[in-house]
Amino acid sequence: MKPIATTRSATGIPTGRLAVWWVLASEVVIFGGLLGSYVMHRLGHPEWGAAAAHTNTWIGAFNTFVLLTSSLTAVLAHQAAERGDGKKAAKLLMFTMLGALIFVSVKSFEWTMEIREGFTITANGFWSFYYTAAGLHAAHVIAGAVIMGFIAHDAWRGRELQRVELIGIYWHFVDVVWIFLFPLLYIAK
Amino acid sequence: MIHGLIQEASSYAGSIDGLILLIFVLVGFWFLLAEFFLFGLVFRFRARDGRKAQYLTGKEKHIKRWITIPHALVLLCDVVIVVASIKVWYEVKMDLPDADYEVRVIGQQWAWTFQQPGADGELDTPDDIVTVDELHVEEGKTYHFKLESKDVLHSFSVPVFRLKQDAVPGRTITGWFRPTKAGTFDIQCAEICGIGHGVMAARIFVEDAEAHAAWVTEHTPQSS
Amino acid sequence: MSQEQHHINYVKIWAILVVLLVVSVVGPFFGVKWITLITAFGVAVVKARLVVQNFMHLRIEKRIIKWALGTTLVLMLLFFAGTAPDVMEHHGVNWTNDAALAAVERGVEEGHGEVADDGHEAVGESDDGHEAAGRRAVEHEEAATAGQEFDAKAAFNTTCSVCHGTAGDGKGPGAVALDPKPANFTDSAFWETRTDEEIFKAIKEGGAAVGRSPLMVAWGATYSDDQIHALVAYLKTFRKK
Amino acid sequence: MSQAVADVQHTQEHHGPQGILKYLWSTDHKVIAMQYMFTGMFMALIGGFMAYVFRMQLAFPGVSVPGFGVVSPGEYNSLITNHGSIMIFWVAMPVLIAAFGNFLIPLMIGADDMVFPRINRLSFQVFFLSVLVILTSLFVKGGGFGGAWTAYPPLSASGAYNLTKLGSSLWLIGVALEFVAFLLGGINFIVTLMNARAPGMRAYDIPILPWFIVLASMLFMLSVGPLIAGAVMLLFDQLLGTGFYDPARGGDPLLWQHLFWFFGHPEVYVVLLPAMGIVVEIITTFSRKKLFGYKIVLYTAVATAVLSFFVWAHHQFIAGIDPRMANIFTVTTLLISVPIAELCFVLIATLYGGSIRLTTPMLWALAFLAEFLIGGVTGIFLGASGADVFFHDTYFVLAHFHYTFFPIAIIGTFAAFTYWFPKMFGKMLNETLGKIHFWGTIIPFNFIFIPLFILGLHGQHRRIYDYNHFPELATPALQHLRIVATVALIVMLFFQLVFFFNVIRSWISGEKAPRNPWKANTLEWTTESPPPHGNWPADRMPVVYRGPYEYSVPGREDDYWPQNSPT
Repeated sequence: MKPIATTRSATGIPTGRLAVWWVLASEVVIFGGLLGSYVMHRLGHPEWGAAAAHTNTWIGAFNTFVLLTSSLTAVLAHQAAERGDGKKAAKLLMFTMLGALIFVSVKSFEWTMEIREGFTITANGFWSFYYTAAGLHAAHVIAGAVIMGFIAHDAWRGRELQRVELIGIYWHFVDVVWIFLFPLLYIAK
Repeated sequence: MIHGLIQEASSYAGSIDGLILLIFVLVGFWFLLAEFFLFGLVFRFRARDGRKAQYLTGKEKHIKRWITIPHALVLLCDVVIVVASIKVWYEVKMDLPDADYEVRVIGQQWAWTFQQPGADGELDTPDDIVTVDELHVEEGKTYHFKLESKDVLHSFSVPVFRLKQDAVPGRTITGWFRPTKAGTFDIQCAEICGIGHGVMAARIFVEDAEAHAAWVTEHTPQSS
Repeated sequence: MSQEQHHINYVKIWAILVVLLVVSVVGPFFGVKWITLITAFGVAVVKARLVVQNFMHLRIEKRIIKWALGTTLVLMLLFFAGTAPDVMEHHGVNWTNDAALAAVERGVEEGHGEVADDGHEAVGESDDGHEAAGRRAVEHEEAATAGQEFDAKAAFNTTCSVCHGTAGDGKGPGAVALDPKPANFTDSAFWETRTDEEIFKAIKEGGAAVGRSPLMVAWGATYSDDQIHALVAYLKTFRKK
Repeated sequence: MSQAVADVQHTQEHHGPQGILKYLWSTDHKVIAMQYMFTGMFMALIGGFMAYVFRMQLAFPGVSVPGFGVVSPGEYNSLITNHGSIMIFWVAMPVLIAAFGNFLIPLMIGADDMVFPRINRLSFQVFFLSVLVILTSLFVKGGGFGGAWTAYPPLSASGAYNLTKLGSSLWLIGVALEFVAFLLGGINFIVTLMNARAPGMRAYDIPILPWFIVLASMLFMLSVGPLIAGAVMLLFDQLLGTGFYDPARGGDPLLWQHLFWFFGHPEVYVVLLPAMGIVVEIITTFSRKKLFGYKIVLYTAVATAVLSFFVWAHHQFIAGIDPRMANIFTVTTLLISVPIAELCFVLIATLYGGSIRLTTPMLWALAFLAEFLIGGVTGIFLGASGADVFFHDTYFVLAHFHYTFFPIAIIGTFAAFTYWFPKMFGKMLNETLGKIHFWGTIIPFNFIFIPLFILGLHGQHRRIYDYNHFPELATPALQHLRIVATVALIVMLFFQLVFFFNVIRSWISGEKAPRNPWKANTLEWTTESPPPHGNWPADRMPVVYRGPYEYSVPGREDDYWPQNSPT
């Protein structure tokens, strides 16, 4: 049973959504600190460009496409949940999770190739930032997909439909982070 | 105020002490005033039978000015301190007067190495004098130091000079001092640098021209 | 809110995003720096804005959320502005970042591209880089050794004598506080219980690596193997028969 | 009445497990608050013991400290490092923010619980895990981390430098877990205050304390992010051998300092604001006065919070940053003295025209102001770059921040604890014992740290385990000052026994507390002492009609006017 407090909404924003926004605010500064540090180093070390040239733009672009598409299915799931169609929302969330699976699989393939070539996390500063930033992002993808599984399970049974929107907002944020990681790690060479 | 506790032995020690005195006077005034009001009001308005507290919202003009006027004055004091502080900062850390000598100071776990020119007066020549935990300098001469670290952060601190600068591995940080008083003083490491931080002590020997010249001659390595 | 959001055509937004993605991939092919910057980062900002406004529905969210998120971005700019003068720049008033300047100068040849079969080797190679960049910091030693033999005595006197004493008797000024006490190289009993390899390892990897006092720190980053061998040889000269 | 009891039983049936599990696995905000409180107090005892050990070593170098033994340099570094870390991350934050925040935010805004009770429980569990990790780190091979609470690399990044490879990684993981716990808790606080207020409670009807705790949570959340990223980088440096902070491999040790202090300075205000809020509540209650300028207090606190993001590099004036940046940070640092001074002035002005009762909580609150002023004004010396050249990393700095953190973490906590004890435990504390404890803490406190100011002015720098290696600092006169500080510390620790005796005695056999023993206005005093699960009967949740500080309103018989009283 939820406390009375949870059902109140003095701001007019539902409690869950308000909390998700604050989660995102705290995530922005985590990624902001990491990417800010990376950009500083990158601008100060033009020689890192040569290391960045070894990244595979096509794989990065494909993963961007996967995440953009999974964002579309997440927002369509939200739309379905708004209409009260839990089954459709759950199905669309499954598609989003599929996107996450493809993303992570492609990423592990990509990393395996790079590590084989000797570009390990200790190879130089660029690769350290590359693996740390992309790894932190991938951890968010995996965590989001797991939570999404529970929410899809509930949504299928028509329970807690408002949570479809919440995981969606989080998922779009993960997408936005990747939208910035893609040019930072893959395009700028 | 401080020179009673610790000697002033460099050209800019007086400026720093002057700044400290200025801040001491300004904040001391505000501190005493605030404590006076705090204790005064507690005593004056202690609970007594039959007297009810006043109802004041903080919007009454005649009361509010007791806050707004000090507020503006605090700001004014801040401006004075900022100006004085930046002036001293320029003197100590930003402007480098022309050097008479250069000395390289290298921190490592847990010792100071000093490299200074030998008889030829040039740094980085074979006759450089390298000393460990002992720095011999000449009174009244301007020294530039080039501060480096081999391993972790250290901080080159000579309290009597009011000199302190962290040594950062990978960086060379330049600073200056001009000793004004002969004697032997402490050099401390003022940034924790591991288990031996507490023993990372060195001494600085400020000598007059004659004694210093003798020391340089004696310690200049003979080139073979 | 639900009324308004139904006006958003999500598939159309997604199509725009995919087109923008293509633009950002194609951009670098022109080979013009400013075009790449615009297609990479300008497009990223546009894409992020599309996602945030339409998919996350921020444009119909309450104002306080926009303020909160805007604040986080401003704070990150602030952090960047306060930190970049030290980290991004490699020299400033009265300081230079020699290690970074050396890294830029070395370029990519040593910094990456070494084909390492396993991580261990990569670490080892990085350590060599460590030594290269540390070179400026130990310039005085370089000066002493420029074009000539490594002077083990000078190295001992600057590095080791703090604790082990210039006479090698383990009674340097730094020894006062240490427990266990630093090794006494004049003591023949010391030499009977140690092999050269053990001493070499202790200098290179620190005392803990050979099961001795951890207060003996590792010098592998400062001295090369040859130099350490020279140091071991010098230590033997202290031995009293 | 029977209806109310029935309601309480009714709500209890629906909530959580029974028996002992009720206290270990509860989602009730009051139980979680107590968990945080007692964990924090336990850690305070550990931190206090550490202070005792290293103060003994400083006063009597080389002596075998009773209860510990001879202190080696490595142990000394580990003790000071963990004393600092524990007192800030595991005492000040859990007690001031988590314990009082959890207990008071729902009660003061008229809610039955936090909006996410299970996330609240998770927050404590993560925090408890962090406690276990940090305590474990003290006993692993090589000893606890000894690179100071600031953990500057390269010292903290490499086992070859700090000689505590395992200890430093565990320390870092412990701190990171603590951050996660407070992010979870902070989101809960913020959303609860924003959304779950009682009907009728507008933004300016919220008491100052919940405002300040939430402001502190926001400050924490927005400042800690870069450091979390930085901690991951440092952990990779330690465990994987990356070179984020290694200058030889393209990294930069100064980056960590910026990441750390970008968090570290706002962190000061993270703990200051709750303590200030506590003082506001107590001073208004016991001087029977309306707060002098509610909006001024709120806005100056917001101004302080915003400004606190602009000042971080004053910790790094001589750390190798570009000297030009020091000029900018001097200006911003001194500017922050304006809102803080304003807050102090307003609190002092609130006393004017009051009817002041010097109860134990009021004594603590007034002592907070008196002592915090010393901490505040000495900060000006350190914020002025020119003077900081001399003061940086001396005992002057140490005494300065103890004059801020001690009032915040210890005085503020005792003020709050004695004030809300009747509400928390349903018993009244003994006033005489409370006052003995008060004077027995405050007087020795000054005798600890004023000598340390003087030592700092002599140029004595920090984190040295034995000053005999420095001839200028090894004089008998300075050694006497060190002994005075140590003896005062032992006296102060001894007087804490009075506190524990008082608490246990009152808890067992104290006088039963009425609902509103202090005749205060805020909502927590309108329910029973201690409040039942759900705080108020579900059908009689409070409704708010006015602001929290309507004391001594002209024309009313009573000199207080509860927020939920319709007339």
